[in-house]
Amino acid sequence: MSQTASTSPASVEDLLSRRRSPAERIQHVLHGNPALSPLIVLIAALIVFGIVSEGFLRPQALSLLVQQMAVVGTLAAGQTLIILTAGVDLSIGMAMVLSSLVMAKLAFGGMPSFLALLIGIAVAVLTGLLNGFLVTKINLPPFIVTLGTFSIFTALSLLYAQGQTIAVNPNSFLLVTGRSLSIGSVSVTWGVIFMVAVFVALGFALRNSAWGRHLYATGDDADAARLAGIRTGRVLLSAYVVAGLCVGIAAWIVAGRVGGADPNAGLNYNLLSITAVVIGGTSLFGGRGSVVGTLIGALIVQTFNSGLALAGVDPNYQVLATGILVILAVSVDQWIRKVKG
Amino acid sequence: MSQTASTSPASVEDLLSRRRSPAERIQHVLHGNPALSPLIVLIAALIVFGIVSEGFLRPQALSLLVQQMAVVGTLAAGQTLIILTAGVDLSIGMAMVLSSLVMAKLAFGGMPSFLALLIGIAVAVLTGLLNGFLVTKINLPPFIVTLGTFSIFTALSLLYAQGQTIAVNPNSFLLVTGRSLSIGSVSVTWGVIFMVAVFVALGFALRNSAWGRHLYATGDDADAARLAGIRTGRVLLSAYVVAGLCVGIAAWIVAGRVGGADPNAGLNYNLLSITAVVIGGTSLFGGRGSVVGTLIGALIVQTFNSGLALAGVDPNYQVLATGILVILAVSVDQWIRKVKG
Amino acid sequence: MTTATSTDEQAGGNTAGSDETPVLEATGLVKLFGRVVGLRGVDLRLFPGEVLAVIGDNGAGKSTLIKCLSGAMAPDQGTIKMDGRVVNFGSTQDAREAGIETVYQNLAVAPALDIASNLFLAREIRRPGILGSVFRMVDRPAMRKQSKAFIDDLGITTLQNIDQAVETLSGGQRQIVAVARAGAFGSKVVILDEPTAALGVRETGHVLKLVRDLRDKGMAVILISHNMPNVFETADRIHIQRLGGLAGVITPKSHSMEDAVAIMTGAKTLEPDEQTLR
Amino acid sequence: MTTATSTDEQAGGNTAGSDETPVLEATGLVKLFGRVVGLRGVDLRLFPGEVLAVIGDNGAGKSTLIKCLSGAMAPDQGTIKMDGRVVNFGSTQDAREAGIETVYQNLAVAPALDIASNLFLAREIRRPGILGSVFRMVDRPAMRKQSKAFIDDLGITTLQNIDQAVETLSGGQRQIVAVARAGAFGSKVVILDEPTAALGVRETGHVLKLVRDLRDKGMAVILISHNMPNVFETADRIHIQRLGGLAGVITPKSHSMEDAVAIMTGAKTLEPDEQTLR
Amino acid sequence: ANDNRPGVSLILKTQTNPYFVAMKKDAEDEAAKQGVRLSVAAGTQDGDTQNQINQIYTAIARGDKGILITSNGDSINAALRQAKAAGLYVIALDTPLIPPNTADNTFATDNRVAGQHIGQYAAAKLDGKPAVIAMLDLYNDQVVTVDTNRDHGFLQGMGIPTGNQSQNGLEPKKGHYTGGKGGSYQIVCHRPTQGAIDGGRQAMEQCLSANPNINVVYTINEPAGEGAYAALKAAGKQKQAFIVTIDGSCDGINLVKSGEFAADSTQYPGKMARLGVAAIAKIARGGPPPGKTAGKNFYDTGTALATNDPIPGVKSQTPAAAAKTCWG
Ligand SMILES: Nc1ncnc2c1ncn2[C@@H]1O[C@H](COP(=O)(O)OP(=O)(O)OP(=O)(O)O)[C@@H](O)[C@H]1O
Ligand SMILES: Nc1ncnc2c1ncn2[C@@H]1O[C@H](COP(=O)(O)OP(=O)(O)OP(=O)(O)O)[C@@H](O)[C@H]1O
Ligand SMILES: [Mg+2]
Ligand SMILES: [Mg+2]
Repeated sequence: MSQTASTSPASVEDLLSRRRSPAERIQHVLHGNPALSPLIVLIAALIVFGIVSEGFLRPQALSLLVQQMAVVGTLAAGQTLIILTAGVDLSIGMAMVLSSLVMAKLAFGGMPSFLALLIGIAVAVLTGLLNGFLVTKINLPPFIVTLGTFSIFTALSLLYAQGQTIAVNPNSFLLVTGRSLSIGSVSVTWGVIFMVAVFVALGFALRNSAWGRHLYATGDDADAARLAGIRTGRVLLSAYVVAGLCVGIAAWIVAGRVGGADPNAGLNYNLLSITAVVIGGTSLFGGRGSVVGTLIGALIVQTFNSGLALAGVDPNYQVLATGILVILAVSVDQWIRKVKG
Repeated sequence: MSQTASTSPASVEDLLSRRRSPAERIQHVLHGNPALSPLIVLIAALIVFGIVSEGFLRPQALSLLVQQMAVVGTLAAGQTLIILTAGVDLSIGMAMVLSSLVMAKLAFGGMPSFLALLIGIAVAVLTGLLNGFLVTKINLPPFIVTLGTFSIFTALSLLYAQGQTIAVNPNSFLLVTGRSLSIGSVSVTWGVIFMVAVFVALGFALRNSAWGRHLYATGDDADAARLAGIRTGRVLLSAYVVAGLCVGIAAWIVAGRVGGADPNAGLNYNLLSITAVVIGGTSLFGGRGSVVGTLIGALIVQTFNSGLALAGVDPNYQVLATGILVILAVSVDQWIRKVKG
Repeated sequence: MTTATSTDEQAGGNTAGSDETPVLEATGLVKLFGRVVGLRGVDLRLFPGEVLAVIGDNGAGKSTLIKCLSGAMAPDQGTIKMDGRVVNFGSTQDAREAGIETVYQNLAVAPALDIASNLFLAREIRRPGILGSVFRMVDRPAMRKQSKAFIDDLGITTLQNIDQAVETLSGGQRQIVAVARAGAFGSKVVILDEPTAALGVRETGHVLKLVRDLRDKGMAVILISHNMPNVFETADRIHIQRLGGLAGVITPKSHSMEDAVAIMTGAKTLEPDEQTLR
Repeated sequence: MTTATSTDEQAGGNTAGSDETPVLEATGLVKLFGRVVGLRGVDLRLFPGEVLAVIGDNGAGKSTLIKCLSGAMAPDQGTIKMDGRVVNFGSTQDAREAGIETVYQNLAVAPALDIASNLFLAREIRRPGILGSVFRMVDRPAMRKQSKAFIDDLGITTLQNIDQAVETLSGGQRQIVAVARAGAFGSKVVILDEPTAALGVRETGHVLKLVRDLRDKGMAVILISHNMPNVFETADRIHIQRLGGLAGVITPKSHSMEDAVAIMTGAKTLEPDEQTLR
Repeated sequence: ANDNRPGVSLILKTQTNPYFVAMKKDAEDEAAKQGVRLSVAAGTQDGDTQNQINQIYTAIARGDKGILITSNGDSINAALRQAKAAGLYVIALDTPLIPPNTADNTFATDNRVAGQHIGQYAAAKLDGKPAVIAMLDLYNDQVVTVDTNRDHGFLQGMGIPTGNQSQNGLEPKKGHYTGGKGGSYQIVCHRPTQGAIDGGRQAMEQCLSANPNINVVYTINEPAGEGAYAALKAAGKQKQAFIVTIDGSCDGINLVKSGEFAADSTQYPGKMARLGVAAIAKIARGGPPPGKTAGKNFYDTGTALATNDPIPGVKSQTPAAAAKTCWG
């Protein structure tokens, strides 16, 4: 008995020190940064599509890919906040459409672009405020609230735009998000830069500010957070308002992409933004996840989409492939997490 | 001190016995049956629409209303099972389409209707099995799994149907769900009867069988349920399979409604079925809720829909009104629950 | 304030109490859960610089009582006064701002957050300088260091990694995190609901020492515990709950442990003049 | 099997142990959580008809140990034998089917379900006749009645409504529900992780009586507790954990409470021949 | 609630598409003129047949005299037959039903013909050069008849075999087109656009990544075309490739004038709606049912090709002429 007691600790130390092989060191890093495991999926996807279609990894193609995900990415950043609080925002795409319509229509009507932009963003923040108010003050489930406001924002968009697309003067400041900036050989649009800025700001705030801690705690266990002295109502409301701000920025980016506004733009963005967040490893039950993960998730979704298009897959099989790939991506992610356990 | 100690118990007994006024008795009943509080919302909606449009409460109109909700209702019954396990099924509408296409195409191709029906239902059960397998064995989040299978089922439907809607011989047994049965002055379709049967069977099983208890426990706290000795994987899988069965029955009902099968029939049902479940008071976090609530939830959704259409509201305002009504319905529900506290 | 004084008063009996205003005073608290009676008209008085133990059988209403006092529940009837003024706590935050810090029996911690984040939840330390004031960055290293100190003070020596998520801690370690919070931030009143239930012998000793230290700093402490030796060793007065009601208030000097258990279980009833309400 | 026997053997020392095969035997269990050491090679032997107490500081690895024994965790190293045969429990259900019934420290109950449903979870009683066999209806009234009896047996008298959801119970009431499950359904080995932590004096007495009753029926019981008097009153042998390792096995006869605490905290180390491994 | 005017139901595909908004507006004007009570309803998105079925039943329950419907799919047929049995006069607008006699009459653009126009134009404009084609369709996850009819019409106009009749993307990817002077063609991609600008832009960007030499772009509608133009312009290829599209809205005709679209097949939704409302109003007052276009089993409201760059041999309108009747 004392035998075991004296030999075993050594074997534990063995076990602990054996955990130092390069592979295990990678595992250790992965363990500390759960967002990195979707990253592996992303890299794998890039490599596979790069092999399948030669043009895929050219800087120009990649820069297009990033431009295409700027809208979904920005929305998904806001969606991450909501999902971290154990909520979900089904209205986010339509809120963006409403906001971009307001921007475009005001600018079209002759208002200075800058003012039109500000009012449009204010509308987006208001949509967030409405969702947040209904969730925190009336105490309704976010799913229902945003399902309801989805209809409301849709109707308002239709009534406001009368079903028309709105084209803004191409030189308007509103469309700056569509203009490019050359950095070396790649050109990046301002829209992409804004998206990156949103991720940096949110990532910083979630990690380093008290507000971020409170958001995680509220999503993790709202009752516990409340008992610990967090004004959970206020934290929730702030999450919706900041998400509204992201929506406003996404609306600006979409305006730059379409040269104005289009009431049809929002349909897919609700589900796409949620998909990006979930593939990025954020739990739908709240409290666990990060915006870095979301960024990677959005990139994965866009990579699949563009990669399949580039590979020239028959449109009927593309849908099939997308479904299979989404499941595979998350399976691999799950497997990486389990291995590193 | 002893003063208070002797008078207070009396006042407690007072408080307890005062709780006997008719209003409070209603509250007591509501407390015991949480599904009843959406019922109040439903009744209020029926009354309001009955006043607004004269025809609304005629037996014929009501019987139409119930026929229209038969498909959503049956799907929502299956969805309830999934949501009770803290999951969600985004693929349910497309699974139904796939199953109904199989039924219709086989019957169209000359197979005896009964056999075609059985194979179609088997396909639906297989879709549930696939979802359940991915959720329980590969341990993926249901949201992602069903998002993926949504695409897969969509693609399979498109490939299988070759983009055609399929019209079955109107006398086929497959379309019996669309045929009516006169009970007194109202006529009820077999589809409605099947839907009611699904609700009765599931309601009974959830309340009275060990399986039902295990399902609730698993959704409530899967870890605790596992530690208590429930094979949670098996329970989860069974929930998906039974939901698949509901999907098969819904496919049969939809076949009766459209006289065959339509690859686009599933578009709204994913979200609609979830909406019915949530409005019916089942928690998206699992473990709390009932199929009775879902039935009422589905009726509420359909009442809003038909009521607004019958009142001849402009479609733009219909969308707006639907959004507002959904939020109002759940607010009132919330309020009733709070009052009865 | 000392036990001596309260024994003096005990002689004088329950009638008037001391001239001192209680820091916390509840009168006639009633709480019903449907037809289940949580509290049936309970009075409680807590004076600055004393440890008031609350004991009672399981389900006697101890937790319900302190939830009403700390704003986590609203009583159906009865009034709560702080420093003589009637207060109505709408939330635990209100109570906390009034100076009441509480550790609940079901440990209000955020499972996915690490120890330091939990300890400083809602009370984060900011970085010095512009990073803190403008960018509102929290000072993780400082919080981590202070957390380690708190935990060490409370005698937990087995904690191997201060960055562990609270959900991975052992039962006792988790409890210490919650207690350390209250100990570090309590200002006027500290309420502890069975703080030593999951603790080992030594750790329990440390927590009881913390309780006495808080009292010596002039705070008032409410301590719920099922451990009679601990209660009798630490408390100045003992409030006994029975079946949702108040069975009486005694002191370790005036009654024995056996008496306390007998009153708790109803084997013995307390005469009015036996009580020590102060 | 009686305490007398084990004292006899203690004299003989730790070397060989009895001829009897242990019902449960663990050798060299190691469990790591990342770089946190949960268990560093722990041995444990449990014989039929004995109560083995496991004590140790907070975070000493007690809960981790019994989680490995009951299939809730897989050890990184080491073997577990039941009745002399090596077993590999993939899940708690496997362990339960082998006859090990466990009450975990964090109480595995389904919060939204009522008491009877929780007590009979995964062991529901069916209705007699066709309703049960064909329609698979559970017999709620019977389960409710038996639940009431179990709870009453364990001395909880304050329970006002047997249909309460478990999440609305008081801390102690909830613990009793979990303990009652194990008591009612244990077959060979019953493991209790701090079953009396939240319990009152009387309720604790009832649970300890349950433990002795189970032993007297020939079952083996592992009891984790921080309450030394309870441990010394109830246990046949005492397994002391320290910093994830085994510090030694003693009996209430061979050592005093002070000794036990000293060994637990490392103030004293146990010589090999002082141990009582049986 | 006491409204004795005859009821007319207008059931649209969706209301997010300006095309149907135009239809609705003209129907409302006409209803006011004719003194009928118009109830407008719509599916939630293209292909949403289930909601349309509900709306048909609602029209029956409301006791309307007739239904004007822009069908989202054949599965509404069973419901429409019930409506006819209940005495309602059913007119299909814009989209013919299959079989067409499911409706009492049909007022429609022939989408296939509209597609053929721009296909013929594209082939002629290529003037024998090899065609590198991007096909920007509506959906890839549902089947909608406009989508396939226009796509296949365009290919037929170009002189390319279409393969499967009811699904897009099954034609041979390389080969010889026979329209115009004829030449070799290559189909680079079929991408869904959702009929939206951003969808069109994403699709075009992806097609360009796959093959930067695209010179012919088919788009399902004008918003998708606008998106495609934005992508071409960003890539500096707006001169290399031309866009053909279908819609003929007043905004779209302006884009034809400015050269953004090379050609645009026009449609007349307003005309369809006005004719439909007037027909039912007439029937409700005891008048005769409307007739059909000679030689067709529906009433063809016509389509014309608008272009700023007319090519001999392809009949076309100038933008100025087209603007006079845009969506009338
Ligand atoms: N939310 C609730 N709904 C219904 N009954 C409740 C609720 N909360 C508490 N109770 C009941 O009120 C009574 C008092 O509970 P309380 O938690 O105050 O007991 P306690 O004295 O703290 O017991 P313990 O020592 O076990 O923690 C118990 O009978 C309990 O079942
Ligand atoms: N999932 C986990 N991840 C990381 N560390 C863990 C995990 N579970 C346990 N630990 C650590 O392992 C050690 C042993 O924990 P264990 O729960 O076994 O202690 P215990 O002896 O039961 O303590 P207590 O008396 O407080 O319940 C502790 O330091 C704990 O923090
Ligand atoms: Mg308590
Ligand atoms: Mg433990």
